[in-house]
Amino acid sequence: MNMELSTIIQMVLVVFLIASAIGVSVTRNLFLAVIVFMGYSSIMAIIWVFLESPDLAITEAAVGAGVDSVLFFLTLKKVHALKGTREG
Amino acid sequence: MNEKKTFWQHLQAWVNGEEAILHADEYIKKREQPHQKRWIKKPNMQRIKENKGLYWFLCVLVSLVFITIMLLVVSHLPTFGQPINPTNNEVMERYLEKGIEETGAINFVAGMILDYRAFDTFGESNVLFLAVISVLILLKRDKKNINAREDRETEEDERFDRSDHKSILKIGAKYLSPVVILYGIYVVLNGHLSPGGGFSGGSIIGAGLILYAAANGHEAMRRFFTFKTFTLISVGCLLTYCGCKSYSFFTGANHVGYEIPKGIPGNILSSGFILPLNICVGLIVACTMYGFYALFTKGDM
Amino acid sequence: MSHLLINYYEAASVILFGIGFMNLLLQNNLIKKFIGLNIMDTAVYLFLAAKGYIFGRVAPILTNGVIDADYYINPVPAGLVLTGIVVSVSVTAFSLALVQRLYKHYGTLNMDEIMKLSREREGE
Amino acid sequence: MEHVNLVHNIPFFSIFIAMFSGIITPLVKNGKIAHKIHMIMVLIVMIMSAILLMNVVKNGESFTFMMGHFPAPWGNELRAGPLEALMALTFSVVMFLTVTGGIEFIYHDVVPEKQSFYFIMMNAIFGGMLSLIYTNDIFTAYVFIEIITIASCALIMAKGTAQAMVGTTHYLVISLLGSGLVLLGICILYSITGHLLFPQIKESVMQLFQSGEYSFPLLVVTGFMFIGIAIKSALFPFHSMLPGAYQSAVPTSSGILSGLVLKSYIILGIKLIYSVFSVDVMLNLKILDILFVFGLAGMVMGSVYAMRETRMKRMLAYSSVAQIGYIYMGIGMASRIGMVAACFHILAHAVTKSMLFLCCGSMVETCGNKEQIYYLRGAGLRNPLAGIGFTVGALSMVGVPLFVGFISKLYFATASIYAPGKMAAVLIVLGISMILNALYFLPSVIAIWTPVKKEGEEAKKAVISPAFGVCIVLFILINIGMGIFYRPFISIIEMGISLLQ
Repeated sequence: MNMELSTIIQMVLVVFLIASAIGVSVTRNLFLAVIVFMGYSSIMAIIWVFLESPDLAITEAAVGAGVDSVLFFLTLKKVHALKGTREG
Repeated sequence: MNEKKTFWQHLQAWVNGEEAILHADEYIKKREQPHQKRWIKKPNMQRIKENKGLYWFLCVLVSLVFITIMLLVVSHLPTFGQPINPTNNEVMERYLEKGIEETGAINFVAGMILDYRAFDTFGESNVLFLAVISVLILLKRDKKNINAREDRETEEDERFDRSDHKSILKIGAKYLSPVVILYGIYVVLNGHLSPGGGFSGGSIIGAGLILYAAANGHEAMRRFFTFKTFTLISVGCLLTYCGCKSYSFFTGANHVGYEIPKGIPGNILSSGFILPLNICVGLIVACTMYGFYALFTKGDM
Repeated sequence: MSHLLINYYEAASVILFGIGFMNLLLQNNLIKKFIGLNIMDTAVYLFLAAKGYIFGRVAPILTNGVIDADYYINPVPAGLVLTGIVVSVSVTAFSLALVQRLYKHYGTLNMDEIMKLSREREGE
Repeated sequence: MEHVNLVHNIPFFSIFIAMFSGIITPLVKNGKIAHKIHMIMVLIVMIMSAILLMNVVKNGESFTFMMGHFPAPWGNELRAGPLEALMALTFSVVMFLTVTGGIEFIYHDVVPEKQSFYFIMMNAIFGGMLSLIYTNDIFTAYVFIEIITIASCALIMAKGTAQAMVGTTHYLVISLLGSGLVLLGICILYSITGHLLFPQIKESVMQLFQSGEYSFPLLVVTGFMFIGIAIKSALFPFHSMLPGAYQSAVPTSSGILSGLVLKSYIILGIKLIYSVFSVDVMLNLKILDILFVFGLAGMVMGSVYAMRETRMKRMLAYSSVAQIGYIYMGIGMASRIGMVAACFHILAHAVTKSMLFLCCGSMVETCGNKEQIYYLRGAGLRNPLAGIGFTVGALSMVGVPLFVGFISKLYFATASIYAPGKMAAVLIVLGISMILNALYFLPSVIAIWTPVKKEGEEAKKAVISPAFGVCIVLFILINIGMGIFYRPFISIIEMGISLLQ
């Protein structure tokens, strides 16, 4: 089976996507989970560029990797799950 | 069995009119007992959850069955990326071929979500509005939502904001946030011409506002953005949105009224209602995003 | 089986949906529950976006003045996904606010402990 | 310029007025003004729905309304017929009576500065339910399902207690699971049919079904969408979210959520059965049989759970589970008359359960906010109106003649004759369920009418507001009225269902 380079790249990205989803599930550290979830959203944005949907890519980058993560981090801070901010 | 028997006796008793007052206390107590026994007798969710291994096994099993079924479905679905798939039908053709003529937007996606299928998008901006109001109900300080420890922490945070401890962030934000906001405005205004649009641009503006607020503290923010501004902007924009869409739905369905001029496709001032709608959505989203941030950090705006 | 390899986006999104589903059911930690929910939602959006793609065509934005349905990909899924993303960010914000409020009342993020505490308090 | 048919604009006006009043409510800070806005809005919608109902029944028609400048496969559409109009009318009547009657609970339980936000949620949930009733587009249905989800969670947690938060979390997680499945179903359906509007999807589904193409995806899609809707409407194995949520919420919210919100999902399901998948396909895929079995299980299990419960609101929640089971059983019988019975039971349950929650809330308040039935003894004597309302509701749910609950059970029994192979099961389970209903409702009715003497504490009479009194009286009148003059409702539902096909 001969595949184009872009197909291979996309497949690798998809594998990364699944790996980071599993990573989020197994890690016990909430901070790490949110960081990996940010990575997941960024990979998703790249995949949407490959799928010729730039609208979605911009939105996902702004929302998934930006605002969503800010909200998650603020929540972590409020529930004292971040190291170095305040003792729980 | 014992429980059933007593129940039957009581039933008989109150049919005969002997009971209800006298033994009600005992009766209630007897009814409470099976309430506790229930955890053992029935395969209750709580019981299973306490038995960790079984619960894990069940969930993994359910998910694996689910994934298997879905993989089977996927193997039956149309092949990826073929032009003959059922999704690529006359609906898509009209959007692409007549889209520019009928909506005036060069970005077909913007034309589709803000003109052809605008009712969905109206619902979507309402979802956002409802979410921010719900967060407001949840997190705004009131007499049921007060916690001494949290007040202390907020005070510490404010003191930290006023001090000079985060100079890198402050300098970074000073130069970066105007650029971010400017880019957001660009994305909003070009929603009908290039990728992006109200929602993504609004989130970018919101991110810029969040950056500024994080660096300079809420006091600096409150000089130009208070709860009142937030309400006025959100409500004003949603009302404009609602008004525009009602007008176009009403006129469209009844074949009356004036056509909104579409302008020359490609210009900034073109494509009828799409530009004002994008601006409205952008403002709503920016306010909402900042509103989430303010409520999450301080419990107020 | 080879069909799955060709439809690899759909297959991946289905697996992601399963992972998200599992997280939503299994995780006791509320934050990870809601991350799982987000993964579930994005998986559906990936599925939908993959449905719109057609080999050799370009993004649905007028390029080179070509007005021809055979030149662009399908814009419908993109529009639906945009709507969906907004919905999922709203739900995320709402659920995280709920998490904060629960933590304020119970001092923990573990759903089982919260249920236990709530039952105990109710019994009082 | 063509002639503008204003009656055809009513669905669109109703939805937009509801949404509009939700949007402007944050501008008022006062809960009382927000309530007035809400009340006026619901009244307008009620009047408009009545006009719409009269018109469509007179003409015997159903019509589609184009949302925007573009016709069916390209733009959104609304669809209205006798069934939709009747549902909208009932929903607005129940909404109006519940909120007006339960206004004191809202003022009492929700902190004053957040009362106007509470009414935003009420307006939004009303708009969302109207959209689910009228919509003719599957993705619009999803968006409004999400609106209803967020708004109903907000209504539950508006009380602000810790318990309410736990109830909301449970409710939120399970409803999101449901909407996730519905969304996945919509995506697969789109990928095999290429359409989003009901009539077009139906056409493609019929073609696919006849040609045998994509038969496995079609089966799974139908399954997912109905599992999703079943989760959202709390069919038996998925009911665990209800008791905690209803127990901890403001009684008004519980009444709305149990009486109306669950029903709006079922109405969407009925619309999907008739206008998307069609009964033949559903029967062939055996989905209706599965719904039937779960409906039967729900009827028995809901009542069994309710019998074990000592707290009244939780008992009512489990009773809702049982009644949802009745509705699904009617749908699962797959005959026209079964569906009529199910639709009538939707109306009956909406009218009855909202009243039960209001009366229960009022009695709980009289007895010092203790929910156990044990503490509610004598509540009916101290708060007679609420006691009478509760008794009427309980009798109606048990299925005593003269009340509305009897009619739907009668029709379920009649429908079983037309469902070959299901008749015995229906009749047996219906009998068991009615006995169980009586077993858990009658003790609580007797308990509230039992005089109780306590030393040192005099039984003070409850102060009830005139609004509550008027609303309960109206509820009772509607209940008895629908129980006696049920014919017109049945014929409207029959007409609506035949037009839906």
